[in-house]
Amino acid sequence: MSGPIQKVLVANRGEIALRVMRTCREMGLGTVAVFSEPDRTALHVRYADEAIALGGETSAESYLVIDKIIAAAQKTGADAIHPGYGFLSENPDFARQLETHGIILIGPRPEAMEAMGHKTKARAVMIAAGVPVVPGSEGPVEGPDEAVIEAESIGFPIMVKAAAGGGGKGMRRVAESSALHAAFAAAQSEARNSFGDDRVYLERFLDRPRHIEVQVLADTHGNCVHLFERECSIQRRHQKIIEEAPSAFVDEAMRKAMGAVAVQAAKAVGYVGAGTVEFLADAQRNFFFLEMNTRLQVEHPVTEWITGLDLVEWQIRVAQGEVLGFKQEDLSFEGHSVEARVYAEDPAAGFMPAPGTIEHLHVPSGPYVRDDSGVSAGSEVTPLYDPMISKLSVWGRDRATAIARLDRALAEYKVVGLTTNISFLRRAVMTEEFRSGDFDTGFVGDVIEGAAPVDDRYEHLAVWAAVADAFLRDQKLETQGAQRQAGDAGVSAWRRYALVGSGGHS
Amino acid sequence: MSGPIQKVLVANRGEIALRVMRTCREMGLGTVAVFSEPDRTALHVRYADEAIALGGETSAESYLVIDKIIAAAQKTGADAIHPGYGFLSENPDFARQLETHGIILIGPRPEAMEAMGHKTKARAVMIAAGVPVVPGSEGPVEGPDEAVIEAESIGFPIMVKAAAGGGGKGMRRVAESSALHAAFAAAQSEARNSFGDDRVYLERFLDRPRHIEVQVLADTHGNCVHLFERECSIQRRHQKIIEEAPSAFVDEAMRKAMGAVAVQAAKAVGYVGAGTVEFLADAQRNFFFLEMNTRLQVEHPVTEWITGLDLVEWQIRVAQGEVLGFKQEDLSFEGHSVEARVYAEDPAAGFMPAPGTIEHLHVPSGPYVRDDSGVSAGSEVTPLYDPMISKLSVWGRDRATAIARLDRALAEYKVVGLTTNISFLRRAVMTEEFRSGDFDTGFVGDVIEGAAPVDDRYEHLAVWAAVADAFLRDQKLETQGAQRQAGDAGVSAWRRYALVGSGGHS
Amino acid sequence: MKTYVVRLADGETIEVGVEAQGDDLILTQGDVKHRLDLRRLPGAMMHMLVDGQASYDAVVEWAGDDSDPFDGRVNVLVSDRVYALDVLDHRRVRMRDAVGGEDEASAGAVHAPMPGKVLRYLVEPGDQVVAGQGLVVVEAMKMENELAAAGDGQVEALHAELGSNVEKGALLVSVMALGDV
Amino acid sequence: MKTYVVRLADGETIEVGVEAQGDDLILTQGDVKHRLDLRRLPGAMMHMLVDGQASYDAVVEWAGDDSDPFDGRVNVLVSDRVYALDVLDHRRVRMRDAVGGEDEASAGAVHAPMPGKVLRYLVEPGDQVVAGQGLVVVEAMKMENELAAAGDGQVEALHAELGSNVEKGALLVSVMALGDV
Repeated sequence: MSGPIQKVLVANRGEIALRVMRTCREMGLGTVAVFSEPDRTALHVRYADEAIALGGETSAESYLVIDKIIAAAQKTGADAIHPGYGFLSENPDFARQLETHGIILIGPRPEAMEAMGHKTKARAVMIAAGVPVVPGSEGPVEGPDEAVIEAESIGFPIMVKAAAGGGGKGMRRVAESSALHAAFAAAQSEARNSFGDDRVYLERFLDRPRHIEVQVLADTHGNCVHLFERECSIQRRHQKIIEEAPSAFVDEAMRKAMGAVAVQAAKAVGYVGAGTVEFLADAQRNFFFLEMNTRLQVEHPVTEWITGLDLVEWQIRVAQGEVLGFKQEDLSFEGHSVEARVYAEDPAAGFMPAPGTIEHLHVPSGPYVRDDSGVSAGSEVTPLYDPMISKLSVWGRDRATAIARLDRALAEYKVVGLTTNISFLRRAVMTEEFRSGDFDTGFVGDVIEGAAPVDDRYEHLAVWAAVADAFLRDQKLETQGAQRQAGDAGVSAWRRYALVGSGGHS
Repeated sequence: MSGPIQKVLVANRGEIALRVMRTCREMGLGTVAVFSEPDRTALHVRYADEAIALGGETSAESYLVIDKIIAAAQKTGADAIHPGYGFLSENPDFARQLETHGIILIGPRPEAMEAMGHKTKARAVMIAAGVPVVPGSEGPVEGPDEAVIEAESIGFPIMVKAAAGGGGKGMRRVAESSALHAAFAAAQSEARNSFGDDRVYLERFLDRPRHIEVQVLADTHGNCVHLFERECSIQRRHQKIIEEAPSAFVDEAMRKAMGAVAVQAAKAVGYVGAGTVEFLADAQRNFFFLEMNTRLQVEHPVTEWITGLDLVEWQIRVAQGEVLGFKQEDLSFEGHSVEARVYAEDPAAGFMPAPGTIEHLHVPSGPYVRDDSGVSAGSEVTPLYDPMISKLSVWGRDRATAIARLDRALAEYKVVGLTTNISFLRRAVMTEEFRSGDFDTGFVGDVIEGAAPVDDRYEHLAVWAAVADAFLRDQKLETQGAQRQAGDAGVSAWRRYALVGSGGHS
Repeated sequence: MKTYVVRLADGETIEVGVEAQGDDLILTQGDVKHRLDLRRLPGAMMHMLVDGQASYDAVVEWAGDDSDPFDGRVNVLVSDRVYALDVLDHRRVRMRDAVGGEDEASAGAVHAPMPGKVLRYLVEPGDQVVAGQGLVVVEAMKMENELAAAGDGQVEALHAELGSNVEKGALLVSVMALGDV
Repeated sequence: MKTYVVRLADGETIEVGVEAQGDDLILTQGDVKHRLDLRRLPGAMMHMLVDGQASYDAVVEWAGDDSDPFDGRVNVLVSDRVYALDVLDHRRVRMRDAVGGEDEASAGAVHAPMPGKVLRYLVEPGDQVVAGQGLVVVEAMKMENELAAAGDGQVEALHAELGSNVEKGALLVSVMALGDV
């Protein structure tokens, strides 16, 4: 494959870095990884042709340092940078500096990032473009008192949201005026810590809405298409854990309407590349613009499964000035795809991250199963970065087939050494609520509340395994003496989460 | 999913046993594995809900013993048996005995197996049905003298083939009469050893033909469709190693013609279930019936990739009397799929099997990549069974994309502990010959002859790695003394193939 | 035959007898016997064939304090679920009971699962708490993590200073199990 | 600095000097130096970062006879290729040369790669053979496997009886490398 881009530096880590490099390899492009000190032997470092040390431990000391990333690109002669998601992917300054250094950013123009990055600005632009938005304050609200007035005109319950925000940070639900002052302060402080900008605004709180998003793809020649929707209502901590395409809730009319609005939103900011327009939908199928993510989405595989496209390939092609190879009318989708995010976390402890070392890993495979892992046996999941282990996605000719396949694949997953949410994911997928397709953003709460009772079918086997192991262990001790015992101590990587009181219930 | 079948016993091992059980899980069916002594901890045993020991080491003592298989089904209450491929999958006696025991065989009726199992009988049936066959002797040839007369009428070069044969056993190419006596005797003895039947027949030898096969699917209600062709010309030791669908050589007219003939052949023997009609094609796109495999084919994933069907699911549905859910006109294919078979073998030593223990295994993944492994880290590849480690298949919107993806995926494969053909497969995929699509059954020979020169790009890195390791090892020895050395000795699993003189060139 | 006492997560206890028979183990639970063919596999996995028929993968990880002979805590992974058990042989159980089971007392201790900052306590010493009740909130990975009580009991003490940065494993709250109150 | 002598598959030899510098190794080949940051990973894998830039996975497996101090045979996997090398430090090489490199003599020995049956020999003692030339055919896995000579030389002896069943590793044919003829 020709084109100006010859070598791509991926300014990210984990599964998304691998995802991007895989397509680069297929396109015959060189790959450059960057890494923090803890990531020296991480999978993305091993996968790349070249790897440059950024130094530092935290993201702030490594993956977020623009100068270090640019220096790495210059040292290796990378002519393009793919930012993945998170980190610098939606940072306009980064985009500008790459421009001044003559490095191609595989992503939208900085102006589009700015327009969409600031929630209240984005709302203004969308309103101007005639895109429906959630009723709320015109812009940032000065103080708690003004907030009360605004809130009463919007109507309770309302959400206090960070103006510069995203990712569920700096958000508070408020039921009545009396609680507004406290929530306002809390949201402000969280916003300051997360975005260095403590401005907040108000939005009407939609009760248990659906979270549905539309994938868009635009080139530099004015062409823009949508690649249908993704259903992302199943979230915990305001983060998605199960996504699917198409949505069981969206009918053809709604699909057409949302797609058109999404393209309209993208065009309103002169968008280029792959982006996602997120909507909230109520039970009456009214949908409101929530935000636009100006980068590749974690859950993009479900869209790839049903369209047969490689979104990273098109990001790169568009970035090197190619024209989209298809018009809206050429696009269609086939079958159904569902993705589940496997996290190192403890659902029984409020989905608290459960870092640790992966001692043994067996990933699912077989027909129509795709595993995007960022780790392998021996990898450490550190508290420094996102605790996602893998994205497991499947395809089926219909939704029921895809769900059965996902459950089969989840059952094949074996992660030894730390706590994961795999058991929770299987419970969720098993619920009648999920299988019926009739659910909303309140789903995870319901599952926790026991809509899906924990299955104790295997408890007696656990007892037998433990007793048998104890017996063999004691036999060994008798023969080999205490010296061996020290050896056994080393094994117990699970002490990590055993320390957590609630670990016992995981 | 309902239906008479509730629990399936898989009378096989390795990747195909897993493949079948995966679909059973998705259909909500119980799974039963059977295993020989060496397979006690094999992946298929661990995957199944239940596992029954057959005892014995060799296939003849275990997977081929009909009584043991039936006893296992009765003990576990399995109401159906899937034979996979090989072993008992094309054995009419097995099919009959299952009938008498009221166990459903997921496969064709015994009469169809018999008609197709015996090569000369099959030729007769096909000729009667008006299916084109390779010119050759009417039936088995009495002796070498009769063979010479027959051969001269057919025309040299000819092939001497086992009448009961298959899988490339008992085959000899003969260029002239003088060589016929020896070849005849050799083919007879090999036929006797392999099939317990020393009858042989003659066929014209087609010079470097293409090997193209058509997948058929038939129900018990008289419906029979074809699922397009697979290109299987890339073989070594008369066994396929790279397959693809569709074939780059087959045009729409030839596809229609072959498909119709394949359905005609299946109907001629009242075929039920999934089967494959194999053809030889010459450069002028003439095609001749070669044989019909009355079972699931190793390379079925490439057909699943381009059609979106689950062939095992349809085998099971048809076996429980369901009607095919589609007619020929409903079927179409999308994009292109290529499969490469990863073997524990040494291409540099004539593709000789290289058994051993898999110490470390990292399988490829990511977009449109499917890995069907029958092993995991710690698995032993024994000389007792087929040395295939995995089937790696990919899909792409076109052939070039699929090939680039296959190469990317092959590069991700890491198998430590034994010799594999991965390096050879990558060389093969890289050849201009393969990429152009213009190749035939002589392909592997050409690659060996150096059409694809061995790439020594990394030799200096191998040198550095070895020297660095030696240095660190010597350092350790100096500090820890000779006692450690014994430990190191244990590591060297590669001595296995290092013993083979030619291992050095692998 | 050696007998083990297993305490399940819900507190119920089961007695299981074990004896070797050839390469297999015979497990006795009440008057029911099961034959277990157990094979160890790489990566801490093991495979169990029960009564020559039922097939299960399992992982057994001893999670207890090795310096404490009475701490039989073990986590067992079967299918996709982790079961937290407490397994001790008969002799040790009797000894532990004699000593007066200080093991339970520590069962309610809540430690920091990762480096983080103590944002706020949700209880005070002396409070009665129930299993699953939030005790303390720690900020880590830019998220607020609420740590819950393992079982019912009474809050003994709050150990880390409010707002302080704590190391992984630091003791935050100790809870006296009800049995010992 | 310690110097190693590496013999490549084609017989060519290279000298490489090694010295530790901090956590890295400095490799000297001729007048070129390279910095190697080598990390060991699970599953016998290692990762090499060369000159702080080029990234490679590798597996090094010592394939020699441990009882023979002069046998430096090693197989190295880089990318998808296995390179068969012979690595000895300077001192050992000098000693080996002194002894008269009996190592080469055995380099041509062909052993059974797996249990099987000796179907036929393709050479006789005294025959001159070239690298890659077939020496003996063994039947295993229902297939006829032709075992080839590792290097040029002269057939010394045929060790296994024709038609006999041989164990894995059994010596079948010994070839005297040309250098020693």
